[in-house]
Amino acid sequence: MATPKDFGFNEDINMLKDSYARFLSEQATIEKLRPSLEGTEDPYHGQPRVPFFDRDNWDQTVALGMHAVAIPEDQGGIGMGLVAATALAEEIGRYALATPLTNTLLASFILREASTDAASALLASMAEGLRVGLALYGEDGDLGPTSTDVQVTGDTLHGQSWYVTDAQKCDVLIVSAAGPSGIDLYQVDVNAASVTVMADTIVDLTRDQAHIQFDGTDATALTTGGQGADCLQAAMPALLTLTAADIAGAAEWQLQTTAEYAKVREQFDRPIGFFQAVKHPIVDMMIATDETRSLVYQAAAAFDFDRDDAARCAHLAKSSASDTAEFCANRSTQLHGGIGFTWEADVQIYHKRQMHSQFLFGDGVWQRQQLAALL
Amino acid sequence: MATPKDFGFNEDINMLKDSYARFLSEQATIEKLRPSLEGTEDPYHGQPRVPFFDRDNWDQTVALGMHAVAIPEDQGGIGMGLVAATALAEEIGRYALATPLTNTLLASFILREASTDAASALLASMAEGLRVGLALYGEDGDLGPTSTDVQVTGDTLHGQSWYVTDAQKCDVLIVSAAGPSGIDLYQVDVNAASVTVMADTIVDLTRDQAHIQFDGTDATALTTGGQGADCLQAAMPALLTLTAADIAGAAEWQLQTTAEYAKVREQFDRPIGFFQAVKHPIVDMMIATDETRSLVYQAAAAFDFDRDDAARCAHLAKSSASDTAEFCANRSTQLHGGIGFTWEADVQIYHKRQMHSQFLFGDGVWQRQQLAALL
Amino acid sequence: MSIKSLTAEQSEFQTFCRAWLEENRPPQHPVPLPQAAYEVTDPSHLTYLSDWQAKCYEAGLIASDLPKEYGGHGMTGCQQIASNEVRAANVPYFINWIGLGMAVPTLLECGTEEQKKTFLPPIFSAEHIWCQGFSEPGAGSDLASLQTSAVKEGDQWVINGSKVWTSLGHFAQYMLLLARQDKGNKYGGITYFLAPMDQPGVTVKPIHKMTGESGFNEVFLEDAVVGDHLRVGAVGDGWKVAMATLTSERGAGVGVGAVASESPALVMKQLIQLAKDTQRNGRSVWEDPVWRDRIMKVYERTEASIYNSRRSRLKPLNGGAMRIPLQGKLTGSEIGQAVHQIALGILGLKSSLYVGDAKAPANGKWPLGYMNTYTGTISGGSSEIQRNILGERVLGLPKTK
Amino acid sequence: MSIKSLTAEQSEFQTFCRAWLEENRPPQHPVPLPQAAYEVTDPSHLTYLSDWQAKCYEAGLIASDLPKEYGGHGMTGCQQIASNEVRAANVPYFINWIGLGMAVPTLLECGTEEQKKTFLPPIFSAEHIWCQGFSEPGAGSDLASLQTSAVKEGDQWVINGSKVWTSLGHFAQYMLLLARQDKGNKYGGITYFLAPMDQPGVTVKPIHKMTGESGFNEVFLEDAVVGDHLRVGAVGDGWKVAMATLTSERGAGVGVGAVASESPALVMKQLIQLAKDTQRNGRSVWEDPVWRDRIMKVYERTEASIYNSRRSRLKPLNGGAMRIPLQGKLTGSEIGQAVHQIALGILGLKSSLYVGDAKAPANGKWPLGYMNTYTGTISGGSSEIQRNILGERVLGLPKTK
Repeated sequence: MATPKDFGFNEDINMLKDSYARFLSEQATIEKLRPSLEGTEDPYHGQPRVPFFDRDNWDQTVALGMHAVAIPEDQGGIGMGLVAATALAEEIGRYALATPLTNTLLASFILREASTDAASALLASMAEGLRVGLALYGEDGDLGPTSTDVQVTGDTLHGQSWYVTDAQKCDVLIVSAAGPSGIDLYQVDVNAASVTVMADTIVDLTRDQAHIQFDGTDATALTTGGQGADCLQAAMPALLTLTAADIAGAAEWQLQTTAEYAKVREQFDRPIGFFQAVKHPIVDMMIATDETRSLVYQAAAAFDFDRDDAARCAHLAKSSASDTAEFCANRSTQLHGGIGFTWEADVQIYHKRQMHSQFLFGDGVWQRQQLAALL
Repeated sequence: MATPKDFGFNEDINMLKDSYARFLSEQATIEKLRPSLEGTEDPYHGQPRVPFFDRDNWDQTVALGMHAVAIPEDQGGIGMGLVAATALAEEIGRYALATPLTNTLLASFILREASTDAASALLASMAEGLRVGLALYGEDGDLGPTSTDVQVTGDTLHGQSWYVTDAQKCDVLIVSAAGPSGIDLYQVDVNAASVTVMADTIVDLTRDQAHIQFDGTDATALTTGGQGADCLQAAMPALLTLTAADIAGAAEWQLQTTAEYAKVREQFDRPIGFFQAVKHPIVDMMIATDETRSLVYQAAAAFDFDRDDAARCAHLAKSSASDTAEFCANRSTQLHGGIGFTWEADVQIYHKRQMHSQFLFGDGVWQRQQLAALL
Repeated sequence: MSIKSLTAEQSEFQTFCRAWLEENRPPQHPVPLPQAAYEVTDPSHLTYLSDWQAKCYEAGLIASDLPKEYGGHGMTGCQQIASNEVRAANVPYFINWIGLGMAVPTLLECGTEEQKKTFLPPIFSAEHIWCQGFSEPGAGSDLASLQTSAVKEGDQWVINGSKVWTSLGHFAQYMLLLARQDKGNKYGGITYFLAPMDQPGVTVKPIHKMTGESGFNEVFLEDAVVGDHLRVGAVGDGWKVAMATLTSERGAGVGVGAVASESPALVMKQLIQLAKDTQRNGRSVWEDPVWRDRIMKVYERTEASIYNSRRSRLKPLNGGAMRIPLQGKLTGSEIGQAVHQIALGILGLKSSLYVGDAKAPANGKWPLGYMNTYTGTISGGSSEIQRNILGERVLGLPKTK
Repeated sequence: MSIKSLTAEQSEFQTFCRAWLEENRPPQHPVPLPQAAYEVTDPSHLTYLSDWQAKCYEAGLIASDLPKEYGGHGMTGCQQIASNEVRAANVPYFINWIGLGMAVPTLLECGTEEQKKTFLPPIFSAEHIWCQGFSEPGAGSDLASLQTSAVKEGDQWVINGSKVWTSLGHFAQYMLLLARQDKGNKYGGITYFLAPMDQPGVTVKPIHKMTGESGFNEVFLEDAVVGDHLRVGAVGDGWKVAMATLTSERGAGVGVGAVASESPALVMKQLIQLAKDTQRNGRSVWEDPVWRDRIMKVYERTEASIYNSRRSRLKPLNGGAMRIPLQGKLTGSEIGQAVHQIALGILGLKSSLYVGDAKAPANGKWPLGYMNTYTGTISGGSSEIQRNILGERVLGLPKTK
């Protein structure tokens, strides 16, 4: 089965994307983030950064129903597919937004692959606004989230999850844990006494990340019999595509911002965009961004319309996205000159977000290794 | 033991390099090559190219004693080391010269590692002007010349050697062949009835290459008891360094020629070197060339003064050289514009030589694999 | 490329194309064909390829969607189907690529009714081969600096000057000619003509490329004559008309079925196969992770080009009508060059063996193709110029000149 | 770097250096030091590092080869030995890097006898910290566009304007100041001063970098006063004097022992070790051929830089006196950036953990170092400007401006 000529971006989805973009453009996301960064700059003596959570933005997102886009209708959601979710993820990246919507979208696709009643119930709670975090990594941060440092004994969890994004904004966690029959996914109350959330000090200023300790934590099984790994594997194309879409949105912002700067910043009596040493790398940013965007749309379409081809397309998209993240971050800072590496400049915020996104669910090298294995 | 601060380029060697460079600059090497290319252009209907051999140039080279630079004094040579040979190889590359001197230098270092009387005798003949070719590759062109498609039975050879450079300019061949005790090196008369030299049609216009068939060819053992592989292994740093030096010399020519063209060629009412899209890649050619040159000199010095470090330095040099060959060939053609891809332009001759040199004794990827294994 | 929701007519046409191509695939020519239409110099290749094009035209695979009064087949939404099938079938390319790719869109957009009716049908059938006379010796990427003069005498124009990089010039009956009728006006002093090549004032001299091929020519025009009825657009509008043509050259002009060489997707498949088939150091190159990573990177970019084309037609997603199309020439040629560099790397020393050597893998296709990629990155506006155009036209950066 | 045929004195000095460094290695400071001298902002770091520098100076490791009348130690061919040993010993850097690396060569070349005797000794001992006042807000790489004015009043100059990217400005007693005494003359209107920082007309305001560090400052000069005896070179010769200083900044000025951060060779070693120590997907990253290839490529370039430096001193092999030295700033900063990008790739998600996180590998050194590489590729003449300089000064290409 082939993907549609419009990548599934029908009128509904284009409207959804537009309205979410309009919503975010009115939110002044970076300006709202800035105050939370004050006094945390100095890495040697600064205050620990308290993760910024724009609750107002989240409440409105829920009111608009955006959080339920990928939740099935049976569980009270809108029941759209990855194309719609990708449309939102791209806008999240464009506005460098720290929003529980990201993990809500990712979790929706994971849970849709889990066939238990518990998974359905969690989806239903998410449709009502419950915020979910993903605790899928072990210490090594293996590129495919199939290893874990959490063990399950009976119905309780012991061990540690690493690199849990937005942990401090969520109500419950989906935890990947190893038991006698393999890896399964569990639902855990993040506020339970036996759960210790230790905030990481991270480079990315837009996300928060934590290291989580489980000491005999009560857990509800979302998958059983070691089906957790399969479930993650099946959802992986969606996770990759959404992360790549975030990168594509942020890269487009980096492109446009750098191009605008090159038009107004003067050196040697000319706008610097006159010089090919500035102009041509900006063009290369555009080329990289466009390649990533097209691969992202195709990956989303493949997931919704041609599932057999979804993994291949998703690895292509995230491979391209990871390299685009690195390249556009690099050039946006370099071409802004001295201003580009100051704390005040917004390019540094996007730069750090891209550095983070580059590695989420595996970098370009990893994606290409996975891809080659499919050919 | 450390390498000397001047890489061993003492006054003698600097003089040697200068005098060989002066000699070649008077030889108009490319102009002499050109007539041999007439009528051979059309790849579909052209004449087979008869390899160009400037015998006059060779005779003068012998008269100057350049051919004996790396032949030990005991065998009638000058007994200098790899530093001196490297100085010559760089000039050969700069003038894109097809000369038996290249293989003479390579063979000198191989034979110096062979401890047999036959090897000594061959060195002595080379000191008198005998021309030697190297038949070291099998069909796969494995990157280290340790595999062969030639078998030895008693004192005769059967099988095929591939990618034998300058086969049609030499008197004898050094052949790598497999026998019961492993790989050994043999000396063969290239004009023997049982040797069939089939010229390859190759891209490189400055070298000739052949595919050679041995049908029960009488051979003199230059190594015995399977010591051939060790001998090649020991000489390999020299082979790599000399090939890298050839590339460095050719790259310097590409750099200078492209820079000169950019000063005189006008577009949009300016010399094209005004434009950063031209200027900056030329600078990158310079950087690549300089890195390669420095690594080449260090590799030569290590071979002569710090043999334990010779392999590491030689892999570094050829890794850099192979990538420089590809990059400088690419940019020299591109920056010459339409003229650059015409048959008439000399840049195409250097381009093709570099394409060839890039792969001789292994490309950059291979060198880096070998290098990493040493660290 | 996959196409969704075909009409009954389109679906039937697709089936027809497949079957027809399968049945009518021409036997191999004894002398290997060059890799692209613009390298053809052997007259027996010309005959072979012209016959093939005529046959495809007759079958409706060329000019599928054009009106019948211009020699078209009057179908709707079928050309893309035909072109895709032609590409997928791995049959010979169409020799008259400049006619199809450049003359046709120019005539359709700017030609007179008379010109369209006269010139279009013999382009489709390859009866008239066309060439392009834009570039001049020394002008390089500064196209508008052209010096060839056109002087009006009565109802005809007398042309003097020379053109360069003229592929198919040695076979062509007509040239798309830019000439200067006014020296005082750089852009407004250029007029566009359809110049007959078969006249005493026109001399064609081949240029040898680094590949040895001589598909390019230098064309000398000495008192060559072109009737005023062969002018396209108004006097002094040549630059505008040419820009329309160049846009076609840069990716658009496949609307009548110009398929001049192998598709990047096919070359990509061949590259992967090459890595799998090439043994070195006791294993296939495909098993070497470093090479596999490099191959996957260009594979990724090749796939991106395919989906870029699709996205460029989607207004809500394309970031502006010209943003993606203007990238096509640059990225296509640079990806192609990278693909061929990797192929040489896969082959290692085997890449030294050239066309004509019996032992050369794929008959020397890869080194030949590699060298030919410079035609892509240099001619028709070099990559450097393409980046200027993109920075200036798409991103609004200040002009470099 | 290896040094051949040392004299007896030199050999003895080398032995001494090694032993002395081993014995006198300072205990770790409780708060981790920044990665380079120009990022130091903690006053307790200043004290710690100044003490260390003074001790090294006293021992003869700084100003080893300079004459005793300027506070030097009067040795011959010993500075390079000392600097190599300092680098190899992995001890703290010298805080007064602008003093050592820029002020010293400037004074030696252009200063008066009086200035040398007065200013050099306290630079060596870190008693006086120096900063540099060349760049101005908005000027970027167009250094000569500076606007800070110097007006002569009696035997002193009154300075007004502001400077930016002034590292160590918050600690410095003196600034190497460029100011404009003549607005009508771009290059000839600039004069070079040694400006005292401790006066009411000077205000220092920190700039936060993307790393969060604030080693850089903006410095406001409002009716600041500099005596005419603190002028270096003639009035209007400031540009010439500055060029001498900048050449030092671009690689030369280690002649007195300025060692301001870890050497590239050491960082390279750490990178290889990092790959060996980092586990992912059940094996070390070093065992992944793709990463190993990338690491070896920057290793190759790092080694090339080392041998480039050696070759630059060999007239018959260097291709011109300035050809290699002028590359140093560009290649050093770009290789450093590539090294750090690879380090982040090796770390994968672990690279998200920053300085201050107890779990961060090497205490966040790699992401911090990565971001700091932009200081190298942007300030002191960006990489873009460096390529202009190289193209124009070394290769003789036409000026871009």
